[in-house]
Amino acid sequence: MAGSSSSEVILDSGMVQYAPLIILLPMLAFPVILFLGKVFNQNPFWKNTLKEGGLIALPVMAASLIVSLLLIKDHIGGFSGIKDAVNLLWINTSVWDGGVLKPVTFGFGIYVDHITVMLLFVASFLCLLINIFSIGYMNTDPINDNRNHRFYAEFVLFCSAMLGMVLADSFLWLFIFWEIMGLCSYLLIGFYYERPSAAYAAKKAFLTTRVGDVFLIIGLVMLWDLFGSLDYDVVFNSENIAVVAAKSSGTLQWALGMMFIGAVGKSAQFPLHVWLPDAMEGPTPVSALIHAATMVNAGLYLVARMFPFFGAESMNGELVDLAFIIALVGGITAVMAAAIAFVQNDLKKVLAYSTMSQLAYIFTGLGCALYLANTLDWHNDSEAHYIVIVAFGAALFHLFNHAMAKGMLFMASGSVIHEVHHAHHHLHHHGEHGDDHHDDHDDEEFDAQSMENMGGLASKMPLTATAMLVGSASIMGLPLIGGFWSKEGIIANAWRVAQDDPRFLIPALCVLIGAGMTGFYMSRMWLKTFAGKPNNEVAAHVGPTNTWIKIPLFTLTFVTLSAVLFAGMGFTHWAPDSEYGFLSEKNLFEGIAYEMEHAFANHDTFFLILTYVAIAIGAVVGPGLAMSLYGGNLAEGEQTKPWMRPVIRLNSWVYGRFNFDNSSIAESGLTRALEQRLYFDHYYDMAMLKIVAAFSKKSAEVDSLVIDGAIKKIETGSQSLSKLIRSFTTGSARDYILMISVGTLAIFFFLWGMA
Amino acid sequence: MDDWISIPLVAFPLISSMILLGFVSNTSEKVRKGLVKPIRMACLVFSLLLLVLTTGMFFQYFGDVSWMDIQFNDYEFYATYPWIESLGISWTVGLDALSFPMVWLTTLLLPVTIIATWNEKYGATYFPLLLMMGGALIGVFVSLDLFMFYVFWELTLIPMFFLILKWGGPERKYAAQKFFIYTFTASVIMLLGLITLYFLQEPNTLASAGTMTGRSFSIPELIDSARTANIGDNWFLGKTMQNILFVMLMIGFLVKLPAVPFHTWLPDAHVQAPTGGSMLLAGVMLKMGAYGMFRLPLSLFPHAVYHFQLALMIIGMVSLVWGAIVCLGQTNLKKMVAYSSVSHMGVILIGIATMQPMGWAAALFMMFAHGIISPMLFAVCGAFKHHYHSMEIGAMRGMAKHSPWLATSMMFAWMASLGLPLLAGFVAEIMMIIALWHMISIDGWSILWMVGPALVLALTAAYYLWSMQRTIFEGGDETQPPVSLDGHPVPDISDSEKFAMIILAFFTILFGVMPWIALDMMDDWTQQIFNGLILFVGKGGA
Amino acid sequence: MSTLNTIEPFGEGFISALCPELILFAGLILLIIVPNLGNGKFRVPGTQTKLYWLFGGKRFKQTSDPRLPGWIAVLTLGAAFIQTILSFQNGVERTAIVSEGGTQILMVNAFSRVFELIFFGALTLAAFASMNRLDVKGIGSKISSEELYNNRRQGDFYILMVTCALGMSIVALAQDLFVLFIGLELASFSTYVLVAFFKETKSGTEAGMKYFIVGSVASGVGLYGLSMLYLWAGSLQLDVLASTFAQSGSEPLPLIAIGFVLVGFGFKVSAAPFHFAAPDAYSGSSSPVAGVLATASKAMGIVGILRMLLIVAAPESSTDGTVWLVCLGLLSVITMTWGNLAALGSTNPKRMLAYSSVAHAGYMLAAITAIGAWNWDNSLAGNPSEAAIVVLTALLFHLVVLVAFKLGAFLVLSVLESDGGASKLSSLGGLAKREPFLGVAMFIFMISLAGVPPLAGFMSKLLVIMGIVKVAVGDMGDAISTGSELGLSDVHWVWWLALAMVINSAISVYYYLRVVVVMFFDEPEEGRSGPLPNGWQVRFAILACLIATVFFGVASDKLLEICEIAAKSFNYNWV
Amino acid sequence: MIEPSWVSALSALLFIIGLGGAFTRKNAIIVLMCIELMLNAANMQFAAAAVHHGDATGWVYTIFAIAIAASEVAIGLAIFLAMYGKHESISLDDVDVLKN
Repeated sequence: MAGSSSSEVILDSGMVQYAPLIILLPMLAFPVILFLGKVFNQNPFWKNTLKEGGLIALPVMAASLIVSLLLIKDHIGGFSGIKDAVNLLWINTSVWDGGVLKPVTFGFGIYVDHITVMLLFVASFLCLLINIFSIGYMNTDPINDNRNHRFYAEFVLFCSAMLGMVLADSFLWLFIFWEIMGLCSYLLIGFYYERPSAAYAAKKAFLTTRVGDVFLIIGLVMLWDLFGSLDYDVVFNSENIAVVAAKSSGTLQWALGMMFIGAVGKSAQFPLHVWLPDAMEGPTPVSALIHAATMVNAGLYLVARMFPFFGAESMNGELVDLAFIIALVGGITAVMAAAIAFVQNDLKKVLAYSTMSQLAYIFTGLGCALYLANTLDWHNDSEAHYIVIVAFGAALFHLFNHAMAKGMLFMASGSVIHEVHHAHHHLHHHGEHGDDHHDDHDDEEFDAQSMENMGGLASKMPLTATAMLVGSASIMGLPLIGGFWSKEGIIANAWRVAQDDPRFLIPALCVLIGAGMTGFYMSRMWLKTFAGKPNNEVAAHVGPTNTWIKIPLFTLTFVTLSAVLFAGMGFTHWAPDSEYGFLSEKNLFEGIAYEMEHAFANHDTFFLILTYVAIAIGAVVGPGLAMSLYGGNLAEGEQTKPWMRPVIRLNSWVYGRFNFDNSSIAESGLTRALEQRLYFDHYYDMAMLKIVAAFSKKSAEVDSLVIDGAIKKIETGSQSLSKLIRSFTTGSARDYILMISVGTLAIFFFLWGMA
Repeated sequence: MDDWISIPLVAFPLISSMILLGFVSNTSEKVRKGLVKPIRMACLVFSLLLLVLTTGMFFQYFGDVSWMDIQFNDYEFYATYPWIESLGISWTVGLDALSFPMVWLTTLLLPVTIIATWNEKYGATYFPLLLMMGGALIGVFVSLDLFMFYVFWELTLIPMFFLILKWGGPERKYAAQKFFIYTFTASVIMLLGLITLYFLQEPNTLASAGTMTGRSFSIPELIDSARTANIGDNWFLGKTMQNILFVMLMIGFLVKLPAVPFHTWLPDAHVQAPTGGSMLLAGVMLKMGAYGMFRLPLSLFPHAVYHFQLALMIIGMVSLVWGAIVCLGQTNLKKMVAYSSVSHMGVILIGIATMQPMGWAAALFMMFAHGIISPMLFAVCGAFKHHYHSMEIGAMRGMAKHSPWLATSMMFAWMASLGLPLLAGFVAEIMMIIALWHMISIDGWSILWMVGPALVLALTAAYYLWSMQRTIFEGGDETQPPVSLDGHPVPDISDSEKFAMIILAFFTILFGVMPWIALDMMDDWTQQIFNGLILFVGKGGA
Repeated sequence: MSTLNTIEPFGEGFISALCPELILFAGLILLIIVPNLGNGKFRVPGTQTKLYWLFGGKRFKQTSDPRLPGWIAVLTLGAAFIQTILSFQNGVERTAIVSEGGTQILMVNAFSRVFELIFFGALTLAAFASMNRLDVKGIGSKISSEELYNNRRQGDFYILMVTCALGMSIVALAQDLFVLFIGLELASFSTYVLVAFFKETKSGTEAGMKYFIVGSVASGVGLYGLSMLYLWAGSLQLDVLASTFAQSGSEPLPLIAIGFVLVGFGFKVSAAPFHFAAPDAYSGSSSPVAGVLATASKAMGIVGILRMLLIVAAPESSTDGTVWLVCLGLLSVITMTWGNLAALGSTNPKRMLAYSSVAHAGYMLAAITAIGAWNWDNSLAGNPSEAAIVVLTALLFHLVVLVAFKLGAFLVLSVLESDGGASKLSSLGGLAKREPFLGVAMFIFMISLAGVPPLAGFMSKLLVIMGIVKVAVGDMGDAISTGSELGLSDVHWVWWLALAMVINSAISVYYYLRVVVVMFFDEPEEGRSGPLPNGWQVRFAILACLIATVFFGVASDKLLEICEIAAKSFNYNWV
Repeated sequence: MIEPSWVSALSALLFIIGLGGAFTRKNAIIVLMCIELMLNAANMQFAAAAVHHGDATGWVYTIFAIAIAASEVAIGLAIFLAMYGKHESISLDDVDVLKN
């Protein structure tokens, strides 16, 4: 029952008791918006003033952001985990273990520590921003008139699930919210349900992640069986871990491995990555929020949650293989996704693959961090301690940077697509030059998301272009900008690990190469979209975007740019550990200097070289190649903002100087394979249709023909038997008498025999 | 002793429905037409009264009961009257944490079913039949006398037989007879088992023993003697007899459940049955099988349960997996849902086979949750049939555009049935899986037993999503309404249907978010039975 | 157990003891005389004086009313029935009619009373219903010779009904096998004629012929068996035979004799393979008569078998299992399976019912077999006579309630017959629409025959199964509770008869349900959609059957007690 | 002096002849005669047994049995007449309207 409190308050907090509000507010907004939307659909007040629920969702998200910030502030004070005092006993039952009944309970509570805080901030902050963005985006799009209430309802449900997953105090509830997020993702991808592609994509997304979830469930169950509970404060307790380690550390590794597969599915890593690109069928805000900024981080969050297992002394060296697998999966995905991103022409698809690749970076980083935590004796050795913390922090910090940057990028791309679409709409339906000869068929053909239809937009929509530029820079890891700090950290740690475990050379190489590839495809995207001449008259008529969209773009640009400050504030040191907490002993400038020194003047020569190599690859080689192939100068008379001029100019110079014909590569089989996404989807679909569907058809036949057929056979058999038996009643009295005589004789002989 | 069960819960619906039926059947066609509305309303009111009564029982308005700490084999609202003394048959009723949720569920589903099929052109005899069905079902759950139990057990067949036969689909005759004969055959074998059990009791030791036979049909006394006998190394009726009787009883229950390979009556019955019939059939009637298992074999024959644990597990697994696979191959919406019921019943069997309190609680909760969810599934199917005259998956596209309510209900029901967290089904499934794994690890079973549930978790999602993709999604800008509508505009579901859906959805969410409402008493019961009965066996096991 | 009090024929107490039979006899006389009352004169020989003797001549209008015989018969039978019921009020005492030599001829006790109940009840209902089946037309108006003829023979029909009842009750009472045989023949002859009564139809005469000729062969075999018994024992007194059998029962002669006698009774209960004439007879005769054959006549045969096997070849004379045990067991399984399988496919409702009554015969034989198992194991069997009483109670109960639903079903068919034939399943089509009462009644009868609770048919089947299981299980419960490990292999094999029985009743559901389906959901045959011919008598009879079917299903306690008393009074060596 | 056992042997013979004849012969009348043979076999047995046991009841049985046989014949012939009226045949094989 509710209310029986099992208070394991590590540090009491004023705010934490309000933490449930963060989850509850949006969750309650969900039915409200849905209901009002169904009732007041097309009502002008609802439509224009309330933005079909957008303005109901907005204050709710704002409120949960505020509460989260207060909670974070509370937490920043004391460097340790907080557990909600109130623990709701959800299920209580018992298992039977060796002849006695042991009670088993699954409760719900709030658990806050550094990882929580990080994700909490990312989630609530981006939820709010993207909510603002979608008001500008969704409500001005004619295609989804009168059904935005569905969007907002599912949106807030998603937000509440995401925040719930972050705040939950047990793996069970993590999973519960995890699944609800999956549902929302499914619903939102299928928002344009009438599009077959959208319906297909939604199903694909749900099923692919479901495959992962199955393993996650199994992993959780195994974990439960080891610890007898799924609450964090039980499973993270070092004594319990020690007990388990003594009993069966191998099982624990299996359990964690299973859970990791779940993470792979959710974060779209190889080989369960196929759903993410298709998920771009959903509206852009959805792609921005769910499939770039928050939900896909759930997998990372799950892996990050495993830190205590790896970090426990008792498990020392036990979980190396799992750490390697994590890193390996990350490495492979990083390169693969980046490679596929090379050939994508769909703006959002490029971003999708880049998301995949960046998440892979974080996985690699986590894998290395976990390896270090698992091998080094970091509880006692302060040097080792430092290494572990930084490695782990780097991964989390990249999560932060990537979420911000990618959210921004998606929104920016969204605004671009929005405007291009508008321009096309404007041009072809109320077009002043009335050549309507291609009106009808044009609608189907024109793809507002294709970069082929863009180009030279830097002058048309400067703010968007800037945001795009900054975001790309952050992803590419241009020095001093956003992702740079964390990415360097990840690469460095990958190599650090590779030094004492050669297996890690693979992921290490992957991330190093990946840096260059990132540089290439991100710049390619930016250049094809904003630089060069407009590719068609649609692109030539694109106008600036509206305010609802500008606000979040601006905010995020600022956040991304100021990453250096965050770095200085010691974000790279975050870990579930007290003394390396937020704003630890150093002040801001010391922090920045410290970070600088580590990024650019690493005392260890190897890492010094490595850093510069990485920078060279990621910030020079990749972009350079892109510039030589794409973009060029703007159309005559087009002017853009001063801070973008050097980029354009450099680009046009390189383009003019080093441009070469890459058609031979473009024709190559590899390219075609990449365009086919390396045939993964193809073969998965084949498997689904040819094997599963066919087999199920067969079994349905078997069920009706064999199992049910047996019953029918009995029926018909008895009918014919009845016919046979009744044929003895010939109708002639003689035969009846004969039968009597036969019976008599039978009895006669039988009794004779008896006597 | 205030008897809140015999008259209000059992006799009232049965008799009132019979009166209504007799009244209707003696009127001319013309009069009968006019009677439809009042009789419909009367049935609704009666069923609502039942619901009020049971809900009041839960909130302890009637009698002083507490559902939480009922001792094992101890019953609330217990009432007994002599019936046929010479055979030791008595009218004994009572409720415990095992039967009460099912009774409440029945009384909930009755009005919901009536509301959901409010506008069907079914004539005046349909709703009384539903009422009679409900009365018979309640009778099964409350009866604490083997004879009485069997009487009601068979009595449920008759209204369902007529429901299918009168308002069913084109194959209704075949389906109805198959349903009747198939389940009847199984239950007569069960009857023989019961009688053998009856005569294997020691004579003249029981209070309510028959004057002629010296034995008693009373279930509580039976369980008592079983519990007292199952101590140490000697067993109630001895190992061999336990196994034999266990098998004979289980045949009846497994067919009712139904478990593969005895399941083929179910798809026929469901596909042919009218919506209301399907809702009650899937919602409560299938649970009779599970209920019977808990009430008799599992409570009486601990040794046999251990002896056949593997067999139960295998049957459960096969039902689970086979049902899911076959679902994926179906093109008829209702048939798919029917097979999904088979699959979910497999969950119940597995839960039982884990021999864990948690597994049993999971099974009990699954009975309950599936009892709320599956009627919604069938209500959706019924809506498809009622409005589109077609249940062919793929015969239509993009229905969400025309009938958002139907699409929403379908989405909800489907998601609930595939075990989405915070909806009722999930609790049972996760508990079942945990219990299964626990058993695997402590009893040293093969991990491969995990493959089935894991596979099904994915398969279930697959067939549900696939069917939704091909019915309510897709279709492009001009959707494809089913040809069976031949050009008429696609309607959305009627208000009564909406209402029914909302009620069911509400309870699905309620018991998904706050499972303890029902789960606590079930869990209490399972602990009781394990303490009271099984733990004596704990020593040896099979 | 009540003490035996013996009565000389026509001694005091004779009237009260044989009251029902005497009533029947009186009714018989009335039936013969009353229609012939007229202004007939009698010339005194040698003189011209003529005296009215009210016999013959021009019949009086009132007395020659063709409706009269029916009523007389119904009242007679009903009076006998009621008298029998009343005799239960003040505890049935055990009265024997003895000859001068002190040899018992007839025995009146609870057992015979119960059977009289069955016979009189069945025949009352049948006669009552026949008033519509063979109805009187065109009183007063000018009527065709056809109708005239039909009215003329009313008397014959009901006379035969009454004689049939008389013969049957003699069978129930007889303590001497030959007396029993005479009663049997009296009843049989009546039934032969009744079956052939509609001799203007092909099927009627054919049915009569077959039933007669096959029946006579059977009774011939039976009589020969009797003669062998007499040759062996020197008497046909039941007690003498029993005692002789106890000493030298294992000789071939008595066994074979018993076997032959069984053939004679086997035909009456229509046990396979002696049942072949039954379906033809049922389908050829008028439904009420068929109903009588299926219930009363069958019960009569059962009496014979019980006397033969449980008194003469008494099980207690043999330690474990009687000699005829296996034989009868086989016979019962064959019978029930044959009946059900044959009924499965037959599309003529009357034949279907006939086969189903064959199946019921199988069930009863199974019950008797169980008694034969007697004291099959000294340690496990428990008290055999106790078990035997349970089984016998079940058997009697079955026979009683069988009258309710089996005859009821036939009566419903008889309504359809007077509507124009009931020889095809389709002729039941739409019955529920045409007359809901008949539809519901038939539905109840059908599921009662199928053994669906909570109806009398279920109770009877349940009881029979319980009896068999009780015999088979015995006191195993005690043995087990004292720690011995027992399984099905230790249970006596008659348990498997119970299994065969439940499986058979499951099979039987199929064809009973088919009738229901046709009645409720098929359209009537063309030209038969109109209302059914009215006639309150038959409907009243059906209603009576319906009430009995439901009542004995839900409140069988009283009847069970009666049957138990009867069962106890069957064989006084059982305690 | 004739041994009773001979008589019963003869009666057994008669019985077998009767039974055999009953299901071999088509003509209803002849079948009826065969039935009479069986009954008479029984009568003979009764008589013989009466002698053997020196018990008068045997004779009584015989007389009763003869009476029964007589009435049986009467009924039989009546039925055959009616049958002949309808079926124009008294051959048991021709009369098979009712079957299965």
